[in-house]
Amino acid sequence: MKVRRFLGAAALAIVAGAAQAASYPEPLANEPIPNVVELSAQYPASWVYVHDLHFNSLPDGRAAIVDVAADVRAFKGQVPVAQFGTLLPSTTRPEIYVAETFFSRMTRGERTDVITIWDKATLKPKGEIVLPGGKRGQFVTLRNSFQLTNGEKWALLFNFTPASSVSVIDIDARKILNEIDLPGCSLVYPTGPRGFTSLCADGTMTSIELDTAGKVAASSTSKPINDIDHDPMFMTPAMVGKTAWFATFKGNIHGLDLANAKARDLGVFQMPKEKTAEGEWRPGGWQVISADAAGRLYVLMNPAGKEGSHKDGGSEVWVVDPARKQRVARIPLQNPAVSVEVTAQSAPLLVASRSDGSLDVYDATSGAFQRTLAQVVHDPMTMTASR
Amino acid sequence: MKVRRFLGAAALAIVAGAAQAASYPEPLANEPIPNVVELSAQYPASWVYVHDLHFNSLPDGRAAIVDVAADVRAFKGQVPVAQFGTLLPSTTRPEIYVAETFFSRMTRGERTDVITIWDKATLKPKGEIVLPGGKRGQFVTLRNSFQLTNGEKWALLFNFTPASSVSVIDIDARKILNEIDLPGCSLVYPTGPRGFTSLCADGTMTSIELDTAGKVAASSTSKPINDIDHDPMFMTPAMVGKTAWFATFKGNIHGLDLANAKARDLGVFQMPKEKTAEGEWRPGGWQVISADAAGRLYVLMNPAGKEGSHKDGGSEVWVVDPARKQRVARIPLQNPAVSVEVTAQSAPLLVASRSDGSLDVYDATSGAFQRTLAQVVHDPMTMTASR
Amino acid sequence: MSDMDSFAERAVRRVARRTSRRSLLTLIGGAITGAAVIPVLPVSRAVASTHGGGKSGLPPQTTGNPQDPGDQTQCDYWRYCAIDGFLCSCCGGTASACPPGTEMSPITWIGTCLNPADGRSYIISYNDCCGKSSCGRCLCNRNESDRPMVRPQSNNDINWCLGTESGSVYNCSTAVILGTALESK
Amino acid sequence: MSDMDSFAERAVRRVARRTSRRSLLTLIGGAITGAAVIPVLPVSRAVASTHGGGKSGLPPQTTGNPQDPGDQTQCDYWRYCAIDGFLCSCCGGTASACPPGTEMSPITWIGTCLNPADGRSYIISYNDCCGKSSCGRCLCNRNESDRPMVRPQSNNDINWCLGTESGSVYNCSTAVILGTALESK
Repeated sequence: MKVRRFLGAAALAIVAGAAQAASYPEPLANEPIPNVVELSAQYPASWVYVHDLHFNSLPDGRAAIVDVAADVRAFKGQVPVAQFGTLLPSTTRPEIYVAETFFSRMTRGERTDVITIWDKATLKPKGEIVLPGGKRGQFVTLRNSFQLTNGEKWALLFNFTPASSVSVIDIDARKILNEIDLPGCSLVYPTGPRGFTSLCADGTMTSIELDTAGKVAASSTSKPINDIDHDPMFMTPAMVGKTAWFATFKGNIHGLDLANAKARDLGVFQMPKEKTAEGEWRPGGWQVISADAAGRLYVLMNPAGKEGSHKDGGSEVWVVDPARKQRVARIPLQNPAVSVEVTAQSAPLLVASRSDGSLDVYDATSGAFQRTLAQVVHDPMTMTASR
Repeated sequence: MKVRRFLGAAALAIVAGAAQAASYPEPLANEPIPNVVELSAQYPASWVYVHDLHFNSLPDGRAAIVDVAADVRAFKGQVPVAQFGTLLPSTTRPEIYVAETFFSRMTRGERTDVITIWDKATLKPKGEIVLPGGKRGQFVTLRNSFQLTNGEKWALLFNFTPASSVSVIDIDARKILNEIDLPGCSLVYPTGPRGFTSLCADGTMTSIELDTAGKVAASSTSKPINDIDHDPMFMTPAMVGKTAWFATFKGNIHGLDLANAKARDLGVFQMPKEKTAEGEWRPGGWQVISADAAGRLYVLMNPAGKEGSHKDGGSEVWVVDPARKQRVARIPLQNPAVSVEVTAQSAPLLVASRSDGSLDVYDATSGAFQRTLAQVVHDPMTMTASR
Repeated sequence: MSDMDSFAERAVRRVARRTSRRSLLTLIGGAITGAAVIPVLPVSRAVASTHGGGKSGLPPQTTGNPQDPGDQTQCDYWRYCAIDGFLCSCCGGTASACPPGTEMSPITWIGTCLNPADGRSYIISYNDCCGKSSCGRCLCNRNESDRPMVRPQSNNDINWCLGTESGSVYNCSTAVILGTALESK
Repeated sequence: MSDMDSFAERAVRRVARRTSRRSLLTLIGGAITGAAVIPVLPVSRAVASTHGGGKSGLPPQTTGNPQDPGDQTQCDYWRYCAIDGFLCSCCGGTASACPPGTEMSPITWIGTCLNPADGRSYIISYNDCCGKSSCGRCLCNRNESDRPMVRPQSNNDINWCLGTESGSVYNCSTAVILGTALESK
């Protein structure tokens, strides 16, 4: 630190001869070095994690933490999320978990998969859990590749090599408890107090109940519930309590009750079918459905819906009440959106991410546009509101 | 490879029933997998290495190899150049050397500096030389941080911690021969058959002659030649044989004769001083000077020159004959440019890199605009023509 | 490689048990549909108006074969009906070859695209090129017959570099002709 | 740290031997000139019209202190007269503080900028924030009194993260007031 003292001394010597402006008799105060911002350990409900796939440098993905209720200083900080990684905030601890992959020579060399544990207040790493075997699934971010169970003491990580499996990881003990092969099934949807459901290529779902050691206590496979050929479910549901609401390609809403050890199919209801000049209104985008604390669903809709349009983004958000199985509002967006997320505030905010990395924020209740947060990230595929 | 056979068999089964279009009785032929392009081991003189600093992901820098004489398929391939790295093509071997830095967790963790050796034909790594101590200098790319000497058998690498030193590396033996402390001096300008010159913060230059083991055989320091306060030399010279021609901030051309063990100052001559409404014509950009095989110099010029304008890019290239100490042509550019490079062809091409990563290519002799190669990289600071 | 074999074999056996041959082909090739060129708001990997589906800004690269028409640097080239990523044609490769120094992934997703010149539908294999970082040119995303991650072999969001020796870093995507499909519209 | 000490001490001793005190201050602070706000074609780290020197597109962040006027998210803020990089004000930090989770470099380059409100020239230390990758917002490059790599302590092209414990990955740049300069125009 001698250097700093050296510079400080030099600066002091100079101060003596400085010209004084009449209106400001004293110069601005010197500022301390170093100086690093810290955050609160508990994030407000208006904060959202915006994952940046960073397509121009996939190894260098990251997430921005953003206060979508703020006009000024909305950008709070960044957490690295490397190489098709997945970010998972704890709701009970001041920690963020990131499942990610590194190479010894960045783009080549030895592969290391890890779960990195970040401190919410300092945004510094607290530890990591190395995952052997180079199995972690890599694809455009889906939140349900990495989830929590067992009162958030365990993490569930989806592997794809292309053989499918799920790793059960004890976060406290920093160790892998089990790896469960799940041929033909994908992703993890936490189910019951300790377990998960996966969706399978034949349209069924498999629920796995775990024992206290992380071993499989029971498993069951449903009859086909997902018409993958004709009307597949988008992979990321909106969660209302323990109920997962999925949108389908053609605009149906499909509920799964995940409260108990075995997932229960709640069946499908239709959103309004509306033809347009270019096709019909269908869900479109990456993360196309979210829910507010009152249980209303928000679905990103594309007016040119047809086969192949499911990732084309949307220009309206349809608000749906799943209890009444009815659309209750339409929110026209200021700009086409990639993904949507709704905050858990009592007066919820609807966040629509744009392909240029900006976020448009709306009052979710009235649909009124509130603000744009410019170029928060590069490629905002996935958003996760603080809870 | 069973998978491929499986897919192939399936495809063959399908062929039988395919609809046949009358005008094309045979379908397009199946194509082989895998299939990877290779390059020639000796690159044509119209190929240019375009270094991409990649400001949005500095750890993930790279270089594009581009045929600036080609309208179609101009982009030949990419070589990684990580974390403020420097690329150095051999002119005598089918190899490219890259001095770069990695971290065990990409943006953090253990640091490893290496020289990676790339094969020009396959663009695959042939080997690497690990550089201990975490000393490699990191800054916006300057070619003269990494150079060859001793008939291209040795590399010279500039270290900055901020203590300055130069490592002498035997490429064949893949080992470091020596590290020479050079307090207050920067970069390496190969000098004589086996040695180099560095430019120093007090305006002098120091020449180091190496013995056959890479040890310092002789060193000498000049009187001040570089007026750093009032008219500093840009760090990257144009090379004409063993003569280095530097542009200065205020538009002088300064020659150094590096043919013998001790650098010899050739003195300064002025380019025309021309005032403009916004200031005066001065060199501006990052790599502002280049030379053709006939020894003409090409200097990127900014019409709004003043203190602080030296990285603002340029809108004209002035062609200077250093033998006659005269400007012989002005080439107005189609677009503002960051850096310029001239190919070693007998009919040389002038390449001007744009801030959007595109390259504009001109006939260097006539100044006629030839083509734009769109968005070759993100941040094209440094270019190196094949030789 | 045994993992990949068992993946493919398992997928086939699993599905063959309960589907007709027509459905099997659908599973392999994705839904067999003609591939009209549709201007889209491209999302996913191809995030955006600025990228996927936009004009590449490059001069046309054609095969010279009238039976294989179109510009291989543009997202609307017929073979790209289910591609997701940077076009290797813009990155030092071709529509069916990887750029120098990369490794072509041995397995990947496949689509079925209609060739407008000969009226045939072709099975196209979208092999990723791997081992160097994102090419950065000609990002393109089209999703004819793409299905979600639940059906990996029909999903273009996966980083298919997982099957390579050089690691899973993604550079660009090719569109290789594997054969013609059973039907065309 | 001993390297840094000796760097600074050596630089001072070396120069002190042959320069006046005025020149020494010039060496430390760069040329002492007023810092007019000049629209530029920004180059270097701040590559471009799309980046450095352009409008950030963010709402104004002011200190509220009339003696420290201007918008800290804009490249033309008075303290940024010799900055090169992403503005920490846009990245979770402030004009003089690093974003959470980064480490402020202990040594760096310094410039001298004119405060238009009080007419004083201030010595500004452009400490880099390190240990996370490029912030990506509000790229800005201004080069008042910047000198080439030959004089490192006046050069803003160097990755000054070299002095940190968390490694040399660059995130953003601050502009910290170290004191007032001897003279102002």
